[in-house]
Amino acid sequence: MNILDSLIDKASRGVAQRTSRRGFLTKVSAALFAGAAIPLLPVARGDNGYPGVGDQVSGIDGDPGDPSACDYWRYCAIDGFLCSCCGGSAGSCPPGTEMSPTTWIGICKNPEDGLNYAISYNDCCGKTSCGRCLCNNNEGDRPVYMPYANNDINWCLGAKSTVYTCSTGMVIGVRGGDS
Amino acid sequence: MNILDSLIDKASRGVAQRTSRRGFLTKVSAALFAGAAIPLLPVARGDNGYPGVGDQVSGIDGDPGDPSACDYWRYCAIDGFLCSCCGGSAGSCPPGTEMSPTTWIGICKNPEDGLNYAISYNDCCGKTSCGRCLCNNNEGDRPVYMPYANNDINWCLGAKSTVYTCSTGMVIGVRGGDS
Amino acid sequence: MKTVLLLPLLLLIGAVHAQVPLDKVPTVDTLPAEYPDTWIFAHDAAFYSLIAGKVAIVDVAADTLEYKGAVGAAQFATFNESSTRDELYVSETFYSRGVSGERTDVVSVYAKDSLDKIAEVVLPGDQRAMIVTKPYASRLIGDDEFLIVYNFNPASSAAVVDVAKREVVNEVSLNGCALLYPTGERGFTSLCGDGSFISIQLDEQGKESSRFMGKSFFNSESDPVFDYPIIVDGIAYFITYNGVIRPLDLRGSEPAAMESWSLVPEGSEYADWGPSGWQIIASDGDDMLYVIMEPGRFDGSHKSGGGHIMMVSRSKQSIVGSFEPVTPAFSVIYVDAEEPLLAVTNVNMTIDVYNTQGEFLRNISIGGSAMPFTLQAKR
Amino acid sequence: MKTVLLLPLLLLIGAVHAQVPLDKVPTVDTLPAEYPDTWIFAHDAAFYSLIAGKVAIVDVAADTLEYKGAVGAAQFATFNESSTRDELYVSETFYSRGVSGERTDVVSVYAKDSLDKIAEVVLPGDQRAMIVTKPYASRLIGDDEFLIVYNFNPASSAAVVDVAKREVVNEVSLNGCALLYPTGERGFTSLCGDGSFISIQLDEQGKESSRFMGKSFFNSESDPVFDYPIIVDGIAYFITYNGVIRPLDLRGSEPAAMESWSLVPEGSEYADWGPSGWQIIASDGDDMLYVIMEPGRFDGSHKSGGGHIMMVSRSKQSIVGSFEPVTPAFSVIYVDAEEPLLAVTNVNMTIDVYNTQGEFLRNISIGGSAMPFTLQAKR
Repeated sequence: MNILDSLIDKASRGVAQRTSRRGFLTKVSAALFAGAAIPLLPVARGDNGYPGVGDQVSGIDGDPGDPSACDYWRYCAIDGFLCSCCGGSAGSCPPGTEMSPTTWIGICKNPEDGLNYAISYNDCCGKTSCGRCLCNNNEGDRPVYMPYANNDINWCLGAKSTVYTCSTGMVIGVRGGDS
Repeated sequence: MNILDSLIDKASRGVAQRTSRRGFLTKVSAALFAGAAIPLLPVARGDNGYPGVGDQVSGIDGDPGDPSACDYWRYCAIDGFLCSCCGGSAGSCPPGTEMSPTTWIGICKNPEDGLNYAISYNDCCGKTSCGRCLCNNNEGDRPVYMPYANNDINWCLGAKSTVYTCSTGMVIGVRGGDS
Repeated sequence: MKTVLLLPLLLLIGAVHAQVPLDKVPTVDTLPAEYPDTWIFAHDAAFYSLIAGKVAIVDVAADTLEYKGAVGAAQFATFNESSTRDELYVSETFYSRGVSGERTDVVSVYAKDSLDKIAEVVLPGDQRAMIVTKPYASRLIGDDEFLIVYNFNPASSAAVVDVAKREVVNEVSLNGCALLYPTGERGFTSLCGDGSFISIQLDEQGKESSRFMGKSFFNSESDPVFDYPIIVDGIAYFITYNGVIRPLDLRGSEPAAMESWSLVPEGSEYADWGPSGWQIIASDGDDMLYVIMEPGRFDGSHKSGGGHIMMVSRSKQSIVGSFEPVTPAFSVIYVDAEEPLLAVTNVNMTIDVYNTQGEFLRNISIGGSAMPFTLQAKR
Repeated sequence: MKTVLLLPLLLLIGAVHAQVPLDKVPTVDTLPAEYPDTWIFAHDAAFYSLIAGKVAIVDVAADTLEYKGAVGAAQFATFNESSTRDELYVSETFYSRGVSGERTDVVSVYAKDSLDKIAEVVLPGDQRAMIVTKPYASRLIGDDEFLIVYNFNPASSAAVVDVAKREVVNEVSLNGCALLYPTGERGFTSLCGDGSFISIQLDEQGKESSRFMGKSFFNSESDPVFDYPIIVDGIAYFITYNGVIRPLDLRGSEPAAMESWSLVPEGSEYADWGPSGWQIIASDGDDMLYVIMEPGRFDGSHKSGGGHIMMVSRSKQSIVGSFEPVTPAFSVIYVDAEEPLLAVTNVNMTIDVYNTQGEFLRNISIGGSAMPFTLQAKR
């Protein structure tokens, strides 16, 4: 067991009951990791495909699905405009923005390898709202008094400009299979 | 013939061919009067009734129609968010905004009394875009090199803040019947 | 420039044969300094242009001229109406170049009648909490003499603004606890991550006069309360994700949890229902609560909005009725007027108005791209 | 703050059994300093939030990853791409409190590769023209060494910005004439209200070296030209409301009108058609023009957009073909790439892409509330 597994296991214990219906999400709780972008238009959640946005593939072996769609596996707890639709990608910010240093981390299951990955939802900051691919999945979201598990907070708070542009879903670790 | 009639007659001569299809609009041209607000969403023109906006009557005798609708007679050459939907009216700015000192003037026919009125499309300025009742009628609109007949120009340019909020359609004179 | 010069001439000209009187240029409307009971404040969170939000003043009882005006509300702003001064307060953030440059946090003060900005109080420290608009991120306390503004950077504190003096008179540390629920004579309570809370009272100068640490009154891991309660006669009715009402008595300086009860007890027809939305609970100030709910509760379903508005009796501690809004509801407030109303932001981001029997009365848009997440009734 | 401290630890952890490699935090993408020919600039006029517009960089040939990034464009901004420096310029206006306060007009300079703001030139006098985004409201002239920005307050002038020095080096009066059409070696032409024009050349320091007053070449009362021409090899193809092409030769310092011809001669099947939209004309740089048109021309029909894109031969001086866009067109540009394309802002404010035969290829949105009135091709 490496350090990440240990951290995630510890964090996950308290949230076992939060395991998603869809069975692929648990979320790291409390002050260890967490936080998130901007919560969003309630009508735009979980749908695949946005009009006027081209389909994508990540191009990475074993990384299935469409990073420009709200149901892409990494977005199991994302909340905001998808950076992959905004000149960035699931793993990078668009040119000219700054990746927020504070973030929250969700655990998403990759349907291809069955492993649970730690996904860091870093916001990209400093340009106006991207306006494309508004996506909101609230699994594991907790109220503002648990800030590092809350997605109503603008996590650009640590960036040079706190103006929110879009949200990434970065793979930063792996936890292993279901347990 | 009073001064206004004289001015308008002079101005109108050059624009006889511009008489609206609908037959109720001619517009004062050139540098005498004119100018206008902000041009707008091309899909939102001339339609009556906006969803989520209550119908209105002006409450003035002889002033027919719905001031919250794009086909209200005073709006024969308006271009922008209707102030009547924004806390003002066809003849006044919403609270907290400033009425622009520069403006352009159209000639609209009141269908009830058959008279042509001079309508001043003063913009209201200094708060964010109202966002309600976007209305665009381009009759008599001329390119930017005829600025006082152009509605692409932000006529809040003379106000303390040039941020555009909405547009009025103020009755400032009467020309008489058809001629 | 001829245009400008000619306008005064035009104004002198009478309407010879006209029926329609001339308008006076310029004319800017004003509002009454005391707003009618049916006016509400609809806060556009403006996700598509976060730096350009607004708070619209809307008469939800009106079928005409329902939109009364608006004030700006930039970058995750908060809004408050004074009940003792004819003023409105917007706590907001600006950058010198729109989306970049130098940051300035301020409280903008507007006159209720003119909607003119009459004062500005700069908030120090670049620490104003930026959260999608929530009513309890800033509140007026005491006799509305202090505006308290929640800070999060991510340390949490409360800025205390003396609204008469137009200055920040104190900053109170919140020990990591969040939001500001008015409490006691001149104080507030903040909720902490473990389900406990902290309650602070201020003196007449805005200095901290007492601090009370309250024990956990809910399990934040297994069934957290929404951070939006409705406060009735000093009692905050919190509701949990799983539908349990957990009242907290905020009348004194040492708040106490009261008996909790479930809206959706096991075995009941609502056993798998849950509250869902943004402002998920409202009160008529008497016995009735209104709660936005949706069947098929699951982890993550708490913020989607609900297709049902449940009428809940505080005395009976149970659901006593319900209605289905014409469009699923996201936020609900009770409008305490002669004919009381429910104002509901629906999931399409327009406002539906119902009477208290659930009869749909009207739909109001506050703008094409507006997203009025938060509604506040006149105080 | 633990989150921040822990992140570096997380990065050290290998993916033991993982197939998907770890992403590097932070990562910010960059663009090539030289953009491909199929990239365009789509300017969102942002009517619903005028202070928060943007210019999006879009690959109109791409079926995936078509949106490359964006830069801000506030309050009736203008946009220019340099062809000689790896820079983008946005002329824009800010207020210190978003919608009020102190005004500042600037040219914001961005690096093409990073899209970082690398410089700012303040424009003096609070006179930058605020017009719904039009390409000829600011232009680069000479060897793109000077950016000229149209002023209107309502006196008209041109600010001359030396882009290398990052400073305003001159202000040229325009005698009431408008907009800036690049002319001659290092100059521009502005159109006047009576159909005449003024042409000005600058020296290497940006000072005025010549001024030419051109006679009226159209009747601005009876049939004005749109203020958006397409310039082909130094010849500006203006088109009138009634469909007459009026070319103006801008190759020298003393521009001359050329023979005019009608797209819609009396008796032709197009006799009652008219151009309609915003950028109503495009060119392939060779013989073909593309013009957005609509039957049933009337006073006021010129800005509604059109259901037909006409192919017009310069040499034949007539319509030689047409196609019906899938959604009526509002603005059209020609994209001069290996497979040339037409990029069209439609009346629903998204971008449709066609090949030059009018075959629909794809639809691209630049954002939910965006209104890309103006498109500019890579230069």
